Amino acid sequence: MRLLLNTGRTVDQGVSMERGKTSSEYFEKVAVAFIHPDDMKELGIDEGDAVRIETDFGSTVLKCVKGGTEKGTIFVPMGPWANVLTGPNTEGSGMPSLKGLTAEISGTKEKVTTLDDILRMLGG
Amino acid sequence: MLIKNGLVYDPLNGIEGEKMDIFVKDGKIVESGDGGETIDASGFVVLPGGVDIHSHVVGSKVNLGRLMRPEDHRKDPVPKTEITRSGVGYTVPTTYITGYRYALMGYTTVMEAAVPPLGARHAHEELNDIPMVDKGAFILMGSNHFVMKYVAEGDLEKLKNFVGWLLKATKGYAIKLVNPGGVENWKWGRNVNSLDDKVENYGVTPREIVRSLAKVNEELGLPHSIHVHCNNLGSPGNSSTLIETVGSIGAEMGGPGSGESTNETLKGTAERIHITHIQFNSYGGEDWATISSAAEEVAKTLNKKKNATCDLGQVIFDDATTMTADGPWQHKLYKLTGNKWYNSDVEMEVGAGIVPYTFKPKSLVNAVQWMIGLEVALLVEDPWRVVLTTDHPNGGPFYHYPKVIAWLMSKKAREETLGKIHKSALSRSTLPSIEREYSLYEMAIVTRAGPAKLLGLKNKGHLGVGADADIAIYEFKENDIEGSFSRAKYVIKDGEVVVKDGRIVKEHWGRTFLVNPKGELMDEMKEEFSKYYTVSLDNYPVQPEYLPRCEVVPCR
Amino acid sequence: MIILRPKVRFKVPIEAECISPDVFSDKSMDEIRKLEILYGNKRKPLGELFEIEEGQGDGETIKMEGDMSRVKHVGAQMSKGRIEIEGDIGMHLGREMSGGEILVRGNAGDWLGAEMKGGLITVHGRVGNLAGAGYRGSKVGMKGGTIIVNGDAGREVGELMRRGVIAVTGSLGEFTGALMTGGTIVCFGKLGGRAGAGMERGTILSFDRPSFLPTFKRSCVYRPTFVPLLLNSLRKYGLPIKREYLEGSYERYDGDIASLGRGEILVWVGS
Amino acid sequence: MGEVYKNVVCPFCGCLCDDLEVVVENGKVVSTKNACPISKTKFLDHSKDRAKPQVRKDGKLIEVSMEEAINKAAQILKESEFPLIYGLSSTESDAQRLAVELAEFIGGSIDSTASTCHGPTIVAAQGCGAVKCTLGEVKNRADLVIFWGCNPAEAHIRHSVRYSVTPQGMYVRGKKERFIVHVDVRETRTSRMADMFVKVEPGKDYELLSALRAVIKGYEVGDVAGVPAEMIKQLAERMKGCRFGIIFFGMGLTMSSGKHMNIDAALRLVRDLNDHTKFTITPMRGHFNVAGAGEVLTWITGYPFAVNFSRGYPNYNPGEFSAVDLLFRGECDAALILASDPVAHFPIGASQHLAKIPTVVIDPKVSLTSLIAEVVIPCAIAGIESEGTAYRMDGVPLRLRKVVDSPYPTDREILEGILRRMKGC
Repeated sequence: MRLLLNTGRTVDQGVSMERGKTSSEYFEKVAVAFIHPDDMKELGIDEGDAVRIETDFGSTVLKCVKGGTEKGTIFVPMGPWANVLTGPNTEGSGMPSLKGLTAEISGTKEKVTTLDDILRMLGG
Repeated sequence: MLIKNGLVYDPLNGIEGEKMDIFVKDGKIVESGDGGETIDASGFVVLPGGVDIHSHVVGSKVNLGRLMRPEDHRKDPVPKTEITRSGVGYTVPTTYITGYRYALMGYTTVMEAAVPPLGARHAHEELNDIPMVDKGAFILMGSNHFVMKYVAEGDLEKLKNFVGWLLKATKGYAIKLVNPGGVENWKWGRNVNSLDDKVENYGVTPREIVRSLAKVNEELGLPHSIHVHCNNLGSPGNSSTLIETVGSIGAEMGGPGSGESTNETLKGTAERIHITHIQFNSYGGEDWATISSAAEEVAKTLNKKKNATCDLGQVIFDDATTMTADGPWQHKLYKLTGNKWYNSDVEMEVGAGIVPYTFKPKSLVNAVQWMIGLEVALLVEDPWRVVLTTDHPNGGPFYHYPKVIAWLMSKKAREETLGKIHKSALSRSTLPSIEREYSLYEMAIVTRAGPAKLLGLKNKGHLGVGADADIAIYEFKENDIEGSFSRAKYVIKDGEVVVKDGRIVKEHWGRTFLVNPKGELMDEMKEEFSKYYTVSLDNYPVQPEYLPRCEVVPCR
Repeated sequence: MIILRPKVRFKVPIEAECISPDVFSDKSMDEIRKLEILYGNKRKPLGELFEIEEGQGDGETIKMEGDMSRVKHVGAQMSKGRIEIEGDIGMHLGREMSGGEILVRGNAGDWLGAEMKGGLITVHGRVGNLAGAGYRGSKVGMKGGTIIVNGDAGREVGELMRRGVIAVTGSLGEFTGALMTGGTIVCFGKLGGRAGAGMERGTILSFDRPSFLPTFKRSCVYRPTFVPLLLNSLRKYGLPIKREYLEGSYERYDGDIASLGRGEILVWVGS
Repeated sequence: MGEVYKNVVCPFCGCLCDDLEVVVENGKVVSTKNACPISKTKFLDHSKDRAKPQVRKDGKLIEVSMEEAINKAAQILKESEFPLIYGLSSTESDAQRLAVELAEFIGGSIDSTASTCHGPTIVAAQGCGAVKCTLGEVKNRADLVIFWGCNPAEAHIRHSVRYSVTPQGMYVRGKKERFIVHVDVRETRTSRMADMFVKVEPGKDYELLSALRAVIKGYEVGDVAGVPAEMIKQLAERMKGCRFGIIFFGMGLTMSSGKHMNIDAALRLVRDLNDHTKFTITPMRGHFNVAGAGEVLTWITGYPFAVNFSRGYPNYNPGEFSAVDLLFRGECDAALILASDPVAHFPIGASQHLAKIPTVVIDPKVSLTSLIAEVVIPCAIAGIESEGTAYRMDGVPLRLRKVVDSPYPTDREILEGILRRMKGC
């Protein structure tokens, strides 16, 4: 289903970032997608389930967290997982497209994308 | 070092164009010398390094001015060289370029004229990135909460304590007032319109603020007088405000509150007042259509009041970036021009506004403004009480000073420009009929000796034994005065050649002047501070780390 | 005519405002080869990076062939002559130009014709963002001249424009004519969202019905007399001007009322 | 009992709270007072997860001496033809000055994290200016506080307590005398503090801001951006009728559709409001010294971010010399990342180029960028292990403190080392 994707800061993202970006806490707090309960119902998923999110720029699997966003939109905390989905073209502004992206979302049996997976995508 | 055979102009020592040798050792001017570098100054004019008494070169408002004007910077990029850093010039030069350009025209001391106390740390950070010159910072106090509170209470002792402490905490040099009281009212979107308007919530008037700070200034024995940007700046007919402001100082003692104790501590010290960028406050007429010069009247006042001095704020026909703590005036200027407008209010203390502006010779108002600055300079009889400034970058960039020198020294140069300005302006000022031309000696007064004396900098502005070896050497050409003073032949700073043939040959780091007056923060001030500021008192004073090179100038 | 071809694939940006008829016109081939350009942060002679030869034709024409998508500032501030580009070209093409002509058969980068004062730029291909716009901080963008785009264009085309004409056959990105204070933008394709945002004066002419900002007010349907004149004057550029456009009616929207509000967006409503 | 440091400045976000109490025992922070959860973690975990000097050899990061890492960094920058220096925001201003000097010396581009944060704010302010004030003005005077597209309850945690919602000011005594508005695409913890929540359709802030401008000028508008006309009118009346108003805004405006044009509309709205009352606006800056990066760059180069020195003098152009653009277009051929972690925050399409080119990372901690770097240079944590200046979101400069010793040199010392080596050869 098609939803609008926003990314941004959260307290947990901030705290866990200070814990360390390779920490399991960071993974727990940042490799997540906040989804409205109604949308979850429609997607047929429960809290904690994996969801695949795809935008024009990339695709990743995140863990679903219930609520914290409006119906029709999903929220992914700032971080490497969100980065897979955001757009690098700044259109002459210097600011990439980090909010208000169109995303295709579906439930999945796949495992949540790991930091190592992302580093591999980076070619690092 | 020996500077040989130059034609020396040193007004503080009464030397007028004598062929002399000057000896330099360890950064100072000495009686005689042996060996070292010799500069043959035959045929050249030798002057003390220039002293700018009022310029906006650093700090939060200047940097906002830079930030908001990329379109301006693009016109004047300055590449790095083997010796110098890169940057941009034009109306709001970057710190390095500011230092270089002052040095290139032979200026070696510059005062930043408006530092908000809360931004003092920022100002000092930037001052430390201005090479070549010595510098200092005037601290804005005219709309400070504590100042107005103690003026309202008539408690000059507390005021004195606070002002003394604030100067030390901010590592400042002098007391600056900008539209006293008006800036506080601007925080509610209003202003004051006369010396006797009330400041909201405080009940004090601009007159009381000016007079109280003038007294405190002398009681603290500060080297410079209070430095005043008057109320109603920029408005037609504002000369009356200026004249009243000057008149309110030193006429009578006492004043708001505890007059008697003040009288006692005064011990006969005369109060002084420096009116800055006087041009912007010497307007006659009633509105923009009828604006005229009130320079004659203003000069008359200054000729009478020996305790008053001024700098010009001369207008240059070019782009400028107006910036001042006078927030309400900047809002007015934005409404007049439609140009972009920055405003920045600082808690408990002051505010600021910035608006780009272009002075055009064919604009009637601008033409009148241009005439007024020169007119004041030429009508005030005593050159020791006039200082050349453009209120950089308000009237125009400082590196146009040589243009102003030319206008002051040559009627012909003035006539050339008079021929290009709006015709209706000619009848609104006496400038066209003024014959006076500054001599080199007088020019040396208004650019060096005078400002050094007014600032109380005993080692600046002259070439006597013991003075700092800040020396500017020019090839003076009568028919190209502007060119002569634009690029110095040599500039010596603290005894080292830093400019040669109009090029920087050495990057030099000057020092920052401070004062160390009496004055401590009292418990009630501390309590109030912690209630209303958003920073801890512990973190407020500028730490010594920000003054790697400084010199304390003693109070009187 | 002077012909330039890149010798290598450029890895870093090139700044080459010397590629301009004004600079070339009084120089020998040898002098042209020695002109300095920036390859990344290194100054290099033009001849080291470009094959340069003299071709048949007008002396004041420069022809460039190849992939020059990283070559910036070509034709900057030019006042005369002609530049023909076969291939893609980088940013700032013809910025601040005051006269002469630039023709691109390929795509052009951002800030094409930024702050231009006169002359003509024609692009057969895609144009980046901010064509005919002002640089950051500027009060005024394009002040005169003509930009013709036979293709799509990016965001903020004609931002801060004061005079001149921009015509685009393809689609435009968001904020076309934002903050403009005059001039004319003609869109034959799809006009992006938020056209005319903050505009004070000026005209945006669209043959597609755009979505309007809430601060544009429909005022009337009429036949503005200047439209046929304008379109006729644009005919020579091979634009898709239909007869119905000349004879048709236009719906007029005034805006942006958040700003001065004396601008207009005219939408063709048929004949 | 350890050593107690009072009134310590917090080196996390742009609030720069300067009332922290930090207790140090045996060279480690053991407790903090007044710190928000993020700040507390930053202090308590300062010694965890530290980076080590490393150089990539045969595809693997190998631990080396500091000397070798710094030498390698100098060599990379020296060989580069179009280098990028990026970050700057989580260090103090002396290090930022040196970063600018290095960029000038190597003829590179220099950009701060502002470009992906409040860069659009700067671009907009360059177009029309801005009416700003320090945070104490808000505390003392503001009777109308609008949070637009920001979430201070999560990103600037003590903002509301110290500056904007609950503090007792000189003329406004606490929350009951303030009207708080939250405008956002979703309800957040910040909405809970607000007296009025305005839900704007995602990506439609520009329309709402424009509509407000029009209404304040006396025009009528209908429902805009999902906000009923009546509510727009109400908000406009509140804005005109307050004694001292402020808009705090965040990345909900700078990053969403419209970008700098959203800010342009907001700045002009506030400017217009000053015809009626006193109204100000201030961006919620993220990194604790991103504002300082802008100040330092501006006083040395004239420009606040996205500066290029290829010509030997500063040139400015966001969209051209901003980091994401240089990387996405694959233009820079080497990078020095200082006091930031682009791989954690840039779209992957930009970070991929960082992984391709030799990248030097100076960071106290293992960052995601350090994992893909060619050279890693560990440094002291500014504001915990080294002192210096930081600029608060409103431009107020404060001195960061050093409360513990660091096993590593400061950013300033490392940059000096690189410069010295480059100038030496």
